[in-house]
Amino acid sequence: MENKNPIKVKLGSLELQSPVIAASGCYGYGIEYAELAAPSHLGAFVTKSIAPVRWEGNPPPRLAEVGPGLLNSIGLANMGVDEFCATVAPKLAGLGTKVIVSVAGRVVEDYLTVVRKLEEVDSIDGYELNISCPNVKEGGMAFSRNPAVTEELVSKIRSITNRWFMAKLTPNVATVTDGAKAAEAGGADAISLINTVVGMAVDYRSRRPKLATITGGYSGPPIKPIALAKVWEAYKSISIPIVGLGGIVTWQDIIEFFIVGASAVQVGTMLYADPNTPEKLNAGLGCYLEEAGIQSISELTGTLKTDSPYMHGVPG
Amino acid sequence: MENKNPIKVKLGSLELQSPVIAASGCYGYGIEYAELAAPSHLGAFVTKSIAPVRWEGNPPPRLAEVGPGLLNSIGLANMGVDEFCATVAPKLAGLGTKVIVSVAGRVVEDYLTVVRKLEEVDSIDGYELNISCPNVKEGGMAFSRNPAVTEELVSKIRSITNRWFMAKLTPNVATVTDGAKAAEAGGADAISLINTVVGMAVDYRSRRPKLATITGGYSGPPIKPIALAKVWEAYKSISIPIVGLGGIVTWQDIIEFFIVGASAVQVGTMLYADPNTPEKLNAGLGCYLEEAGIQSISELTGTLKTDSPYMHGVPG
Amino acid sequence: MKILENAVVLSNTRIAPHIWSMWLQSPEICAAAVPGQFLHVRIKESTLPLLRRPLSIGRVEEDKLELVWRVVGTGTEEFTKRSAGETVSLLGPLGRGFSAPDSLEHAIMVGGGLGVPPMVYLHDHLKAKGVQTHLLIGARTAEDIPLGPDDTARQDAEIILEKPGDGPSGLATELAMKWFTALKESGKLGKTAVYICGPWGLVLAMQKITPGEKLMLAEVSLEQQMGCGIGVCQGCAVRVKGGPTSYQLVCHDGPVFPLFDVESPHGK
Amino acid sequence: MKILENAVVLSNTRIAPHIWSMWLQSPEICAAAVPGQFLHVRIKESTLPLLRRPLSIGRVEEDKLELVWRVVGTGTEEFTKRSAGETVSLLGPLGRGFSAPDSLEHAIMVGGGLGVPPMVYLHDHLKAKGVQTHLLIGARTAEDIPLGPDDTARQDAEIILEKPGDGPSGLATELAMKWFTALKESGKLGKTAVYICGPWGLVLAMQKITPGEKLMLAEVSLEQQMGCGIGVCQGCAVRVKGGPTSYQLVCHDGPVFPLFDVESPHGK
Ligand SMILES: Cc1cc2nc3c(=O)[nH]c(=O)nc-3n(C[C@H](O)[C@H](O)[C@H](O)COP(=O)(O)OP(=O)(O)OC[C@H]3O[C@@H](n4cnc5c(N)ncnc54)[C@H](O)[C@@H]3O)c2cc1C
Ligand SMILES: Cc1cc2nc3c(=O)[nH]c(=O)nc-3n(C[C@H](O)[C@H](O)[C@H](O)COP(=O)(O)OP(=O)(O)OC[C@H]3O[C@@H](n4cnc5c(N)ncnc54)[C@H](O)[C@@H]3O)c2cc1C
Ligand SMILES: Cc1cc2nc3c(=O)[nH]c(=O)nc-3n(C[C@H](O)[C@H](O)[C@H](O)COP(=O)(O)O)c2cc1C
Ligand SMILES: Cc1cc2nc3c(=O)[nH]c(=O)nc-3n(C[C@H](O)[C@H](O)[C@H](O)COP(=O)(O)O)c2cc1C
Ligand code: FES
Ligand code: FES
Repeated sequence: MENKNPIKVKLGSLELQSPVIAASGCYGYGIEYAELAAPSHLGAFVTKSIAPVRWEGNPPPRLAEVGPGLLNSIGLANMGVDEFCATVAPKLAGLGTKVIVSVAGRVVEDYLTVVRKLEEVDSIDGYELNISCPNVKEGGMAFSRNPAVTEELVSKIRSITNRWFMAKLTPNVATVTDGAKAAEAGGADAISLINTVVGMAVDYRSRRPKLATITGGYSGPPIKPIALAKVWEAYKSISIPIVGLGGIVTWQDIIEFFIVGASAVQVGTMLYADPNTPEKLNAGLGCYLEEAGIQSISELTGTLKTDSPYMHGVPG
Repeated sequence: MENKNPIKVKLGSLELQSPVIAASGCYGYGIEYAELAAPSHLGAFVTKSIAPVRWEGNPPPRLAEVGPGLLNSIGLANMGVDEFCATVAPKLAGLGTKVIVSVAGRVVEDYLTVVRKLEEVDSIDGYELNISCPNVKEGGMAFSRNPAVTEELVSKIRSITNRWFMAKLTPNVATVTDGAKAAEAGGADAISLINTVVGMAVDYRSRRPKLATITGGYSGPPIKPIALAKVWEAYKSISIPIVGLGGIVTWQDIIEFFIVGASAVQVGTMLYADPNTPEKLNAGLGCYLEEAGIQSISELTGTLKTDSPYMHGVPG
Repeated sequence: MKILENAVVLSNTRIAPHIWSMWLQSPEICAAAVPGQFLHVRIKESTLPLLRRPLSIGRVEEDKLELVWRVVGTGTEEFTKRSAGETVSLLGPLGRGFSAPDSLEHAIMVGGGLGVPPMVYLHDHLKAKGVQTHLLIGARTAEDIPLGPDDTARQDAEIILEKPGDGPSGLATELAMKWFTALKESGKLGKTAVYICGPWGLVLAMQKITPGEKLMLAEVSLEQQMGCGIGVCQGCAVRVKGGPTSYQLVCHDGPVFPLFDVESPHGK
Repeated sequence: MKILENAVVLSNTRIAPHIWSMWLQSPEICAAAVPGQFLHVRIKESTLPLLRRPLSIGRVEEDKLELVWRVVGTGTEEFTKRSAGETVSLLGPLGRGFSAPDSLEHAIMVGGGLGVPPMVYLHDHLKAKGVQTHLLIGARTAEDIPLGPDDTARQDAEIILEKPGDGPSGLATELAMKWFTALKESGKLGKTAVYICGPWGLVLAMQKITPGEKLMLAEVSLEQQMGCGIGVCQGCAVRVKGGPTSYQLVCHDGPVFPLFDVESPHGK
């Protein structure tokens, strides 16, 4: 009898040993957390977004905690693709998990530049196109707000790589359907959503914004209801896999994302609080699936019951 | 010497004794809460949105608490304008606060119908056009997502009333600027934002959505960062007053909304938890303004300091 | 008349593994309340939980009232932490309680699980009026009975447990059936009312076995997720026949509704 | 080496009206730590507060370490509730601590407010190495000194209060000035280091009065809002000269930076 792993998932051609992926910007370049928590608990990690050259990022302050949420305006501070290839790439093999490199740029050509260089690196399993960062002036979110540009960018990337890749979409739009369809039409293997929600905080005493860029990206538990709605919306309109994220803290959150249409998930902000989160999530998922008699977590994707309204205290 | 009230505000021609307005849907028809907390603590209240005829609303369940936030899918259940005029209107005079009637419809003509009938009622101080409800199939949010329709609707309303009115906009768009400009161009006296944010919640055990309509509108403290960002965005693009709302709980929240550009605020969900909130907010604002030596809260509108980045622990 | 006040907690005790009883001092609410009404309770001065929690009024004794609840989530858990001397913000009494017509002679009260406390209140009330009361309590196990070990209501009640263990086992509907038969035989059905409060399973089963047209009255108390508690938010709608729309509000039109007007939450 | 572990709380005491001291058992962190480093502390297993809180390592004694903090918000308030026997998740030791070159003879340590605890740790460390230590403590009032009433550091320290009251009043910079003059006269400036930890006001004032080129070393410890604490999120950037960009990371490149590389947070 085959020994099945109930939390293994497949995103098209990409197989992951766990549905839990570390989100871009929350796991560095993949090596920093390795001494604290074994990366093998992750199905994959997504690196900090990499640009063609080093970006110094936005002025400080770049973070503001707001209740159980976080605002950030990092501005995609990153080392640039050349340094990444020279210093980080050699360390990626043997981490015991899949490596997805997040790619950022200000113009379409930037993304192509980065991917072309990354194609030379062996230890990479896929890419995530960050076309949804709210914290950079050009590029970023502007891309995924424009479905035509999304499709153009995605199909150009498709034409230069055979590797698996996904496009990461913004929730800061009236509807994610158009962007999701554009990514699918362009040939992406999957989409991920959501990136952060535009938000801001003010210190009423000094009358200053808490972030130097005034507005930033909102993440953490408060955005989960928004993320679930966006994943569900996308799920109804495309057939490529969806990687769901936004506010995941518990294994129950993961089940919820699967139910509304995710085939895998990412965990971001919560990693800062507890780098052992992926291990705990796997354990929780494993127990639940066994108790519930579910062979594979993938069976849950899109199983939302939309048939009949119900009430609190259903017969029981 | 004139006895000045530091929390009095003016929204164009509309003068309010307090900047605190009860938000639509959270204060019924204005009479229900009167036996529990004196309406005179409010600058005004906005009624539940009124349609041309009775709307029964969405199937239950219509509410789901999510952490410190709330999802609702009431679906604008309301008694309709005729019953409102017959049964509620006569009771509105003498409540000791200004009366703003929220108007809803599925098509432009609906709004005109409601306003025409309300024009016959004396005890009304203004209208709020709800063009931003996420919980109805037609109309609602669709209006304020389309700036051309917003402008058309607003200018038609302008042509049939001399009363003060504001348009309530949705945050579920890539940018609120266009809608805000459209409302201004159409002749609205003010805009209010934000209405609720599209969100959803799932019960992972039953795999059912927690709202019968699957998605609903997210309100309460978690949406405050989103609301502040939208008010700030609008403030930079229009010159009519902005009524800010979304997640207000404390007087500090109100100061924050003023700083980013609000000239008054609305309180919604928090009223359910504590009907005495307006009184407490007024008291808190009064103390703060006095201590800070601020003559009028209106001085704070749009005073966000955007000059220089700063750091935690500024020299002191 | 609705009252919004900070009431002093007199005691807060665990009466079963997951069930608590709190007594509060509230002369005004006690004076205004009738059985079947509820209070909307602010568990804590914070935004977590964000909303008030609806809890049925349990016993009322002079100017003191009892709330009995099962710990099921954040709010009910947090509520166990309030202690004597603290105050809790109460809003109530709310909603429409049970009807008690003057000519009523027999009352069959069927309480399932946490539906019991309002039934005890109703029982005390009707007994004092001289009605013959039949308090029927169903629970899953002995630990799920929301009555303290020495509660006097235990003497007045017929208790039945779903899971065989100590005491009679079966369903509360069986007890009700027995009384319908007995009162039919004694010709008293026309002077009999049935009152129900419990999970939907119980409610739907009672709809099946209750000889509606022959009884004087059949009422059920419903639960629904609530926002305001006073008819403002339209959040607590349930499918109930007889109103101007398909829905009625638990907080305002209920929580007590005519048994046969209530529709299954599972739609048509 | 960074350690992530649940450490046992040995004690948690209020040492001044708004200031607390907690001792924790952590052999591994104690063995690895140097003065100036910090721990990233999970205040509570919940999402409120969401993030860890950075706290400087105060004293280290064998396998025990001290954290001293002022209650300024939700996290530091919640942290007062942990009690002996409970565990707290610590991540550390983090960042680059103070430099202590072998040939160092004199150390002037200027601690302002909650900048004092790491200075006490540094003081103990340098004293043990035979360095002549001058621990200078500035605080607004006596109640703002983050040392218990019987703390031995009080004997070693020169304390100055901004608000006239008991004891000498003035600014910590005045004490530093005095030592710069004294050590200049004794020709020891070239073997002297100055270490600073405190509010920006102190830091900027020290930049003005410190005879930078004449000293062996001048270092300052900075604070910034943090996410990860380990160089991952890029959240704790501050304007510091000398790196590949305009910014350096407090958690990774700092918290200790060369005094004259640090730029005012108010931009150009
Ligand atoms: C009129 C009325 C009377 C009630 N009387 C009692 C009583 O006497 N004793 C008792 O134990 N329980 C009673 N309930 C149910 C009680 O209100 C819920 O158990 C409680 O709200 C759960 O809160 P929580 O935060 O612990 O649970 P959570 O599951 O964390 O609550 C999440 C949200 O769902 C709501 N919710 C959950 N369950 C229910 C429910 N059954 N009904 C309505 N809202 C719910 C909560 O109010 C909250 O907004 C009554 C409900 C109603 C409507
Ligand atoms: C390297 C380092 C060492 C520190 N050592 C100490 C110490 O030994 N003793 C001590 O009392 N304080 C120290 N601080 C400051 C301490 O981290 C803050 O006082 C604490 O984070 C405030 O949390 P709060 O939830 O109580 O406040 P809130 O104001 O509610 O915090 C809101 C957010 O702002 C952050 N924040 C607020 N103030 C600061 C600050 N000054 N620096 C960084 N983040 C801040 C919080 O971490 C949180 O994310 C240190 C800070 C740093 C960066
Ligand atoms: C500090 C910080 C930095 C981030 N940087 C990136 C980034 O470089 N690229 C990216 O695609 N997303 C970035 N994100 C967004 C996260 O990957 C994720 O989409 C978002 O935080 C929502 O998930 P969460 O609620 O689990 O954190 C960042 C988030 C945070 C909090
Ligand atoms: C239960 C409920 C019902 C609402 N009904 C309406 C409505 O009828 N019309 C409207 O314009 N807004 C309605 N709103 C939105 C609020 O007026 C407000 O825009 C939103 O809740 C954000 O503010 P808050 O966070 O203070 O609640 C409703 C909100 C809630 C929670
Ligand atoms: S709870 Fe608001 S209408 Fe019933
Ligand atoms: S706190 Fe994350 S990089 Fe410093």
